[in-house]
Amino acid sequence: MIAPLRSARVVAGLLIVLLMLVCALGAPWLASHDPDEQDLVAMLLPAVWQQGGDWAHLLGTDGLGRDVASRLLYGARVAMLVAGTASLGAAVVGASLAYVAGYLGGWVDWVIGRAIDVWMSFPPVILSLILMTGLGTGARNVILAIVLVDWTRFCRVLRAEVIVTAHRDYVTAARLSGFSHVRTVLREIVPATVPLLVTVLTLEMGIAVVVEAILSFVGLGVKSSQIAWGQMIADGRDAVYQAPLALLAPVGAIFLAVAGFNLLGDGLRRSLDVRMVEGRE
Amino acid sequence: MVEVSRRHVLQAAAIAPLARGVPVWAAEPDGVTIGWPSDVTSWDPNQRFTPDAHAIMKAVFDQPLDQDAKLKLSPGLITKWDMAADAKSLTLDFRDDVLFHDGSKMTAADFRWTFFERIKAGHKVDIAQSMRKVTDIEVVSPTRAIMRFDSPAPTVPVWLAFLGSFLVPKAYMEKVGVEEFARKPVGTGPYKLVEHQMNARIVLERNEAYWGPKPKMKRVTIEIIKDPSARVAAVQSGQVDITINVPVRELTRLKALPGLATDLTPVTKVILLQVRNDEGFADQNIRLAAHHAIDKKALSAAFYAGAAVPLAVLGVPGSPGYLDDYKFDFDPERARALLAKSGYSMDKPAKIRMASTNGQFPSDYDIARAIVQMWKKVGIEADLEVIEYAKYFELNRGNKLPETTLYTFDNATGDPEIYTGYLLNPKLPFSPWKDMNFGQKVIDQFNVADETARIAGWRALNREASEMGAAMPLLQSVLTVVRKKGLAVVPYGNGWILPQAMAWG
Amino acid sequence: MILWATLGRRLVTAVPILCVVSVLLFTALRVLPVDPAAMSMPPNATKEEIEAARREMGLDRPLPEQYGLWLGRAMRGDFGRSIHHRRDAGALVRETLPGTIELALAAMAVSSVLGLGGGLLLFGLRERTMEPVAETVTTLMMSVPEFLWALLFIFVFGVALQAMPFTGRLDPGMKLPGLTGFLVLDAVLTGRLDILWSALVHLVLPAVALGLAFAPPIMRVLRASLIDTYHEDYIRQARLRGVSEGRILIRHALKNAVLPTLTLMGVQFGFLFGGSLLVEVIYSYPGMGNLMVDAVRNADLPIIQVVGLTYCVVVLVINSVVDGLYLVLNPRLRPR
Amino acid sequence: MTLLVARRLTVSTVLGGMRAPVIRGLDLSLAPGKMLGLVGESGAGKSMIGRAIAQVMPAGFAVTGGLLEFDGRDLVGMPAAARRSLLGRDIAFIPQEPLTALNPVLTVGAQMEEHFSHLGVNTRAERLARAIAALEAVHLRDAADLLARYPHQLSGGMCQRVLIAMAFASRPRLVIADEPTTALDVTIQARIVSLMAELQRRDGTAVLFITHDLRLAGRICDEVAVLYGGSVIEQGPARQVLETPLHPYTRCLQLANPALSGARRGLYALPDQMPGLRALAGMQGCHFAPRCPLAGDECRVRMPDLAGETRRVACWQPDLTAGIGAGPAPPAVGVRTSGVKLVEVRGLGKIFRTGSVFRRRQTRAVIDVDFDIAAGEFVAVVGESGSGKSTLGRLLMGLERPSSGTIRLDGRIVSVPGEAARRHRIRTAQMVFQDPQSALNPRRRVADIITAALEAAGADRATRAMRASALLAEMGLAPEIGGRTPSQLSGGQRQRVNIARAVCLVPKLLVADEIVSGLDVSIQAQLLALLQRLRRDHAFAMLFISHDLSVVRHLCDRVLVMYQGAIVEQGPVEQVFARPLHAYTRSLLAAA
Repeated sequence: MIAPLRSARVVAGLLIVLLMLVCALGAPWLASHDPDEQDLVAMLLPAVWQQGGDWAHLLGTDGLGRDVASRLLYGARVAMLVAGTASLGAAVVGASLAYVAGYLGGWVDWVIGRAIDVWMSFPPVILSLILMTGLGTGARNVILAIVLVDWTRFCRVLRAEVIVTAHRDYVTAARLSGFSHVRTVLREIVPATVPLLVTVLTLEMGIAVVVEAILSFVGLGVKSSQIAWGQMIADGRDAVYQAPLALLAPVGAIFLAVAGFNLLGDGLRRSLDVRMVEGRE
Repeated sequence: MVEVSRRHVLQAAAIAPLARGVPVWAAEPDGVTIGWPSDVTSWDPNQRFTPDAHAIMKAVFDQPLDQDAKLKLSPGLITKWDMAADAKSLTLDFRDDVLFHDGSKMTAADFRWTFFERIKAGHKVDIAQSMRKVTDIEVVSPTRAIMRFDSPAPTVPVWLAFLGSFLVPKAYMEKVGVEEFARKPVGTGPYKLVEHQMNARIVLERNEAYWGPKPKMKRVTIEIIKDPSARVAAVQSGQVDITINVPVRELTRLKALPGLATDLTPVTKVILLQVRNDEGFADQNIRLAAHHAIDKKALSAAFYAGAAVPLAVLGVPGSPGYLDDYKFDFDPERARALLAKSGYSMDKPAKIRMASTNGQFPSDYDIARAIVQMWKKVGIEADLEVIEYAKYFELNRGNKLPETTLYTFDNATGDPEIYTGYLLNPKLPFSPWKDMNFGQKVIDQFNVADETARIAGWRALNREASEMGAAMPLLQSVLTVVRKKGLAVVPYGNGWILPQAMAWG
Repeated sequence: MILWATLGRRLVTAVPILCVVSVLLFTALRVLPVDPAAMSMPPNATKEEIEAARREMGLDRPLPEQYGLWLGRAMRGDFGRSIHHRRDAGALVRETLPGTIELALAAMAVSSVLGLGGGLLLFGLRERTMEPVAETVTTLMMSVPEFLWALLFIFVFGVALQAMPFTGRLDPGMKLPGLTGFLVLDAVLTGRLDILWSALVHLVLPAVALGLAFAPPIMRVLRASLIDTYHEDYIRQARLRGVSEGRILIRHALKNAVLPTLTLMGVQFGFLFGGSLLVEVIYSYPGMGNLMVDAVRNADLPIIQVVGLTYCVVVLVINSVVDGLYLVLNPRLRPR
Repeated sequence: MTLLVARRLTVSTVLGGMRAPVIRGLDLSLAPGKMLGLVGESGAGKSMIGRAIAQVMPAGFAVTGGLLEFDGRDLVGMPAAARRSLLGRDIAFIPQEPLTALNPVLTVGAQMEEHFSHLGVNTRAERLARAIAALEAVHLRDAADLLARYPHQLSGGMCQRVLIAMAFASRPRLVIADEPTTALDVTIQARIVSLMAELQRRDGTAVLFITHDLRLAGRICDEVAVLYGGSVIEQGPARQVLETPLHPYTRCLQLANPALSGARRGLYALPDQMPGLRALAGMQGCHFAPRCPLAGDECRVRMPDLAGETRRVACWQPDLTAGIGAGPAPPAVGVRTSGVKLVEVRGLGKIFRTGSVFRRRQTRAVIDVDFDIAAGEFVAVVGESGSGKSTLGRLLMGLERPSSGTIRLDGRIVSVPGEAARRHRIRTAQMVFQDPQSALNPRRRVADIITAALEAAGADRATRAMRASALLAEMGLAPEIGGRTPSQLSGGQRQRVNIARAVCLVPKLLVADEIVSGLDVSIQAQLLALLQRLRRDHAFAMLFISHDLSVVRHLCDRVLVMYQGAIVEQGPVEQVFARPLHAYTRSLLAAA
C-alpha cells in the first residue's frame, strides 16, 4: 500500500482531500465568522485584496452580508459528508450486487443486468432530480438519491471485473479446495477487485460533490438552512456584478474538491494498475 | 484581478453593442424588447388567474371594465354598467366599435360566451369561480346584456376588472377549439400575438384597428428571462430595452451606466408574513415577538435601497385603510421579553416552520433568510422551506402551510376590503388564519354598507390584526424597472408595465 | 440486413425497459405529498369541485388501475394535461424537445471533435516530456462539470468580455420560422441566414460548456485504446509489410481504437443529454430541461412523467444509434 | 553468396541501469533459396533476430553492435523509408499468431489490396486479380469470396494461409517465419509446414524458420542453428545436427523430447532453466555451463567461440557430448494398475446452450461417453481443440453439470447436485490447471496456495506450515519459494506449485488439463519426471488431457481419443498408437 504514495497524483490528490477534510472538520475553529451571521449593512463587500477590502472578510460578503470565506469552509462539511457517505453507500450496494451477479451468473446476473439497463436509460441528473422531487430536500436525501442513482456505476464496472476474475482458474481451484461460495468470493474475488473498487470509490466521491452541488444549485439539494457550495453559487449568481467572488469562490471550491478526488483516483488507478475507468463512465 | 475585470465590464458595456461581430441588439424606433420574468402559460385569458402575465394579457385582450389611475372602475369594453337595487341583476352596455383581431365584431354574445357559456360548457376556467352566482346572461342587443344572479352579487363589476376577466370571441373559439385558441389567441386588445416560443419569447404586433388610443410601439418583443441576473445582463448588453423585477441593489450600479435609466416605484403590493393561528404560532406572545424582532427598516435598506416603506398594518400609505399614526416597533428586547413570558429563550428557542418563494418578487428569498436570522437572535428558530407560488393555495387548502409564509399580495384597487378582507378571511383561499373569532368580524365587515363606517371598521380591524399578531405586514413592495434612457413608460400605481404605455422619447 | 436486425432487437429490448421505467416513474411520483387535483384548480375552488376533479383525473382509483389508465392514454399519445401550464403535456414536450436535441447534438459534436482530437494529441504526446502535463490537464478538465463550465463561460464571455449572447436561442426581434423546431435546420430551410447566424451564436456557449465537460473521458479512452491497439500483432504485422506509419494510424489503428471509444461515447452522450438540463437552466435556453425544472418545482406530475420518459427514450435511441454505428464499424459482431 | 548476414550482432536492452544483451555476438548467414531453422527455448532470443532484421523492436531494445546485412545492404543504418520499401517486398514475415496478425476490422481483401498497392500494383482490378491468384496459390478455395470476409470469419489455419499468401505474394527473397505453426492444431500444423516448403521451392525463397521444436526444424530445414542465451551454440546441416548433436545442450534437448515411435526411453531432464537476461549479463564462461552435465573448469571461465566449417559448435569439449545418456528408465506401463475401478463414466453428455432469447444455439461438447479409470492408472485424453476433452475433465471435477449420464467416483455417484457429492468428489479427485498464470492467485503466497485445502478444512497454521514445506520439498522447490508470490516464480516453478496444490491432501485421482503444453522441452521433461515420481510415491490415478501424443505415449497407460465430443477409440497407448483403428486417430498420428 506504500507504492501509490510514490505517485505525484496520489500525493497531490491526498493533500487536496486532506485540506478539504481539515476545512470541513475544522470549520468551527477556522472560520472567522458565524457562517449564518448576516450583516445587512455590510452586504457584498469586496475581497481583501480588492479596493475597499477588509481583513475582517477575507473573500468579502454575500448578498446577505455573510462572510464568504466562512461559508466556504462550512460548505466543505456538507460536500465532504455527502462525498464520503454517498459514495460508500453506492459502493456497498453496487459492489454487493456486482459480486452476486458476476460470481453466480445465470438469472441473477440477468436480473441485475437488466436493472442496470433500466437505470442507465435515465441520465443521472434527471433521475436524481426525480428522486429528490419524491424524497424532498435535505442532506440525508441527497445521499440517498446519489446511492440510488450511482450504485450502477460500481455495479457495472465491478461486475465486469468480477466476471473476469471469477473465470480465473484459481477461483475454481478454491472451490475444489473445499471453500464455500461465500468464502471463495471473499477470499479470491474480493481482494482482486479492491484496487478497482477503491479507484471507482475515489472518483465517485468527486462525482458526489458535483451532484450535491447541482441539486443544491437548482434548489433540490440540502435544506436551505444548511450551507452548501451549490447554494452559494445560486445565491452568488444574483450579485455576480457586485461581488463576483461570491460566485467564483464556491465554483473554485467545487473544482478543487473534485480535482482532488480525480487526481487521487487517477493516481490510484495507475499505481494499482487498474483497468481504465473514466470519471463519469 | 477581479477588480480589473469589473472595470472592464463597465467599459465594455458601453461599446459592446457597437464593436465586434456580435449581432446588433438595438431595437427599431417603433419597436421595443422587454425582458420579462415569467412566461404566459396559456393564451386562454380566462383560464387561470396569473398576476404575472396580466400585463401581457392586457396587451392582447381587453377587460369588460378597467381601472383608472386612481384604481377606480372605469369603462372598458363596457361603457355603462348598472347594478339592480337587489344586486341580483346587472345591466351592461357595450361599445359597438370593437373588432377582434380576426376582423369580426365584438358583441354582447361574445360577453355571454366568455362569462356564461364557457363555464356551462365545462371549460376549465378560473373565472368560473368568480362568476359562480351567474344564472344567465341575457343578450338584449349586440350592445346590451343583462347578467342575472341567484343571490345578491354586488362585487361582480369588480370581478369584471379582475384577473382573468378578458373577453374572447365566441365564433373563433368555437371554430378552433380551446387548445388551438390557447396557441393562437384572438382578442380585442391593442396588440396581436404574432409568435410565442415557450419559455423564450413572445412577439406582439400593433392592432391597427384598435378601438382605443393607438399604442406607440409597432412591435413588442417580450423575452422571457426568468433569472434576475440574466435579466440584468440582458438589459446591460442591450439585448432588451427594458426589464422589471431586477434586484434593487443592481439599480444603483445600472443607473450609473450610460444610456440606462432606472425606476424604483412603490406599488400597491404589500409584502407580509401570513401566519397561522395554531401550531407553533398558537401563542400570541410568540407571534408578537416574531413581529417585534423584524427590523423592517433594515430589510428595506438592504434589499430595496430604502425605497420600500415599512408597514405596520395591512395596507399601503395613502390607501384608505392605512393607519399613519400606528407604529409597530422593531424591538428585540420586547420580543425576548414576550418569548420569556411563554418560557422561550435563546437557549430554548420556539420552533416554527416558515415558507418563502424564491424569485417570485425581488429578494424574496433573501428577505426570508434575513428574517430567520433576526428571529434567531431573539429565540425563535425557523425552519425555512422554499415553495413555488402556485403551491401556496394548494398547501393552504389542505391546511398544510407552515406557521408563517412570506407572501406578497397585490391589491390593484387599494381598497382595505381587498387587503384585510381577503388576507384574513378564513373563507377565502388566501388566509392561513382560520380563527373564527376574528374571522367572523372580517366576514361581517363585508356587509357594512355605509362608506365611512366601512373604512373605520376596516381600520379598526387592521389595527387589531397587527396587535394580536394575526398579520405581520412588512414592506410596501417596489417595482424596479431598468430601461434605456430614451424609453418612456407611463407608471401605474399598481405596478403594471404595459407595452401600450411605452414610447421612445 | 444485420444492422436493421440489431437496431430492431435494440428496440424490442427497449420496450420492456421503457415499461419498467414508466412504472417506476409512476409509482415514485405518486408517493409525492402533493395533490395534483387540488393543484389544477384555481385558489377559490371549493372542496367539492376539487373532489370532482380528482374523480375525473382518476386519482381515487387504486394505483395499478391509475397506471393502466395512464398507459392506455399514453399509447394513444395522450400524456395528460400539465397542471401548471394547463396544456397538453405531450404538446409541451414536442415544443421543447427540438431545442434540447439541437443543443445536445451541438454539444455532442463539440465533445466528439474535442475528445477525438484531444485523444489523438494525447496519443501523439505519449512518452514525451509533455505527456504528464497533458494528462494532468485532462484530469483537471475532468474535474469541471458542465454546470461550472456554463457559469464560467457566462462570467467570462458574457459578463466580462460581453462577446457572446447567453440567453435563449435567438436574438430578440427575430421571427422563428417554426417548421421543425430545430432552429438551425429551419433557418437553412427558409434561407434565413441572419437567423442561422443568430441561432449558431446562441448555441456556442451552451454547446461548448456541455461538450467540454464530456470530452476528457473520450480523449483518454481514445488514447488508451490507441496505445492498446499499437500493441496488437496486426499493427506489427502491418509494419513488417512495410505499411507507412501514417497509414497504420489512420487505416489500421484508429479504426480499431475507435470502437472502445464509441462504446464510451454512447454512455457519455446519454449523460450529456441529461446534463443539458442544467445548461438550459443556466442559459435560459428554452428546452425540455427548463420544462422539467419548472415541472419539478411546481410538482407538475404529468409533465415530470412525460419528460422523464422522453429523456429515457432519447437515451435509448442514442444507445441504439451508437450500437448500430458500432456494428457498422466492427465486423466482428457480424455472424460468421 | 549469402543473402542475409549477421556478424557479431548484439541487441541489448537496459535493465536496472545496466545494459543487458538479448543477442550477443551472433553470427549467421543465409544463402538464397535455403531454409535455416533457428531453434531455441523461450528466452534464447530467437524472435529478436527477426525483429532486428525489420528494425521493429519493442521499446527499449536496440542493435548495439555488429553488423546485419541483407543483400549487401546494412539493415540497421538504413533510412526508414528504404527499409519500408524492402519490407513486404523483398523481406516478408509470417507471424506466430495468425488470428491476431490480421486486422480484425478490415476484410481480407482490403488488407491484401493494401499490400499489393504497396507492391506497386496500380489498378484495383489487377490488385484483386493478384490477390485471388495469391490465395489460390496457398490452396484456399473460393478465393474471390474469401476477399470479402473478415479475419474472424476464418479459421486459424485459413488465416495463416492468407498471411503466407501475402508473404509470398511479392516473391520475396527472404521470408522470416516466427513459430508459424505453434498456435495451430497438430493436423493443420503439418499442412502449413508443407505449404511453406512448397512455396519456398517454387520461388527459391530463403526462409528463416524460427521454432522451439528441434525435431520439426530438423525435418524441414536445410540448416539449423541452435540458440542459447542469445548466441548460436551449434549450427550445421539440419539432419546432422538432429542426429548427432555436438553441443551438450542440443543433445539434452533431443533427449528431453519423448519419442513417438520406437522404444520408450527415459527423458533427459535438464536442471533449472535458461538464466534470465540479468544473470546472463553478468555471467562469465559458457552460458550453458551451470546446467551442463559435462561442464569442466574451463567452461565456467571462458566463453567458447562458434568454431568449425559446415558443423559449427561453441563448446570446449564437443567430443564428450555423445556420451550424455538418456535419463532413468521409464516406469513399466500398466504394472501398477490395480484393476479396482476408481472412475466409472457412463453415457456422459454435455450440451452447452448459448445465444440470446432470440437465437438459441446448442453445442454438443461431449456425446455419450463411457470409460473407466482404474485406481493408479494414467489415462490420456487426446484430440484437437474443440474435441471436448477439456469439458470432459471439467465434468469429472463437477465444474460443469452433465446433461446426461453418470459419473461414479470411488464407488459413489458424484454427478448429482448437492454438497455431499461435492465433498466426496473433491476429497477423491483434484485438478491441475492448464495455465498457471490463471490458476494461481497473484496476491497469495505460495505456501498459502498449496495448503488451501487444509485451510478450508480448518487446519491450524502450524499444520499448514509443515505440510507446505513437505510439499515444496516433494515438488523439488526450495523452501524459500513458500514465501513468494506467483509472479516471482518461473513458468516451471509455477506449474510445480499448481501441482502441489492438487496433491496437498493426496487425492486418488488427478485431472490434468494440458499441464505441460506451452512449456519448454527441458521444463516439460522435468515436470514429466516429477509426475512419475509422485505416481510412484502416492499411487494416484490421473486423467491426462493433452494434444501432444509423444508426451502421452511417454506418460500414460491408456488413451481415449476424442473427436467432436465423442470417444472414437480407446485402449492401451502402445496398442492404439501402433495400430490405430479409427481414421481420426490415424490422421492424428500421421500429423504428429
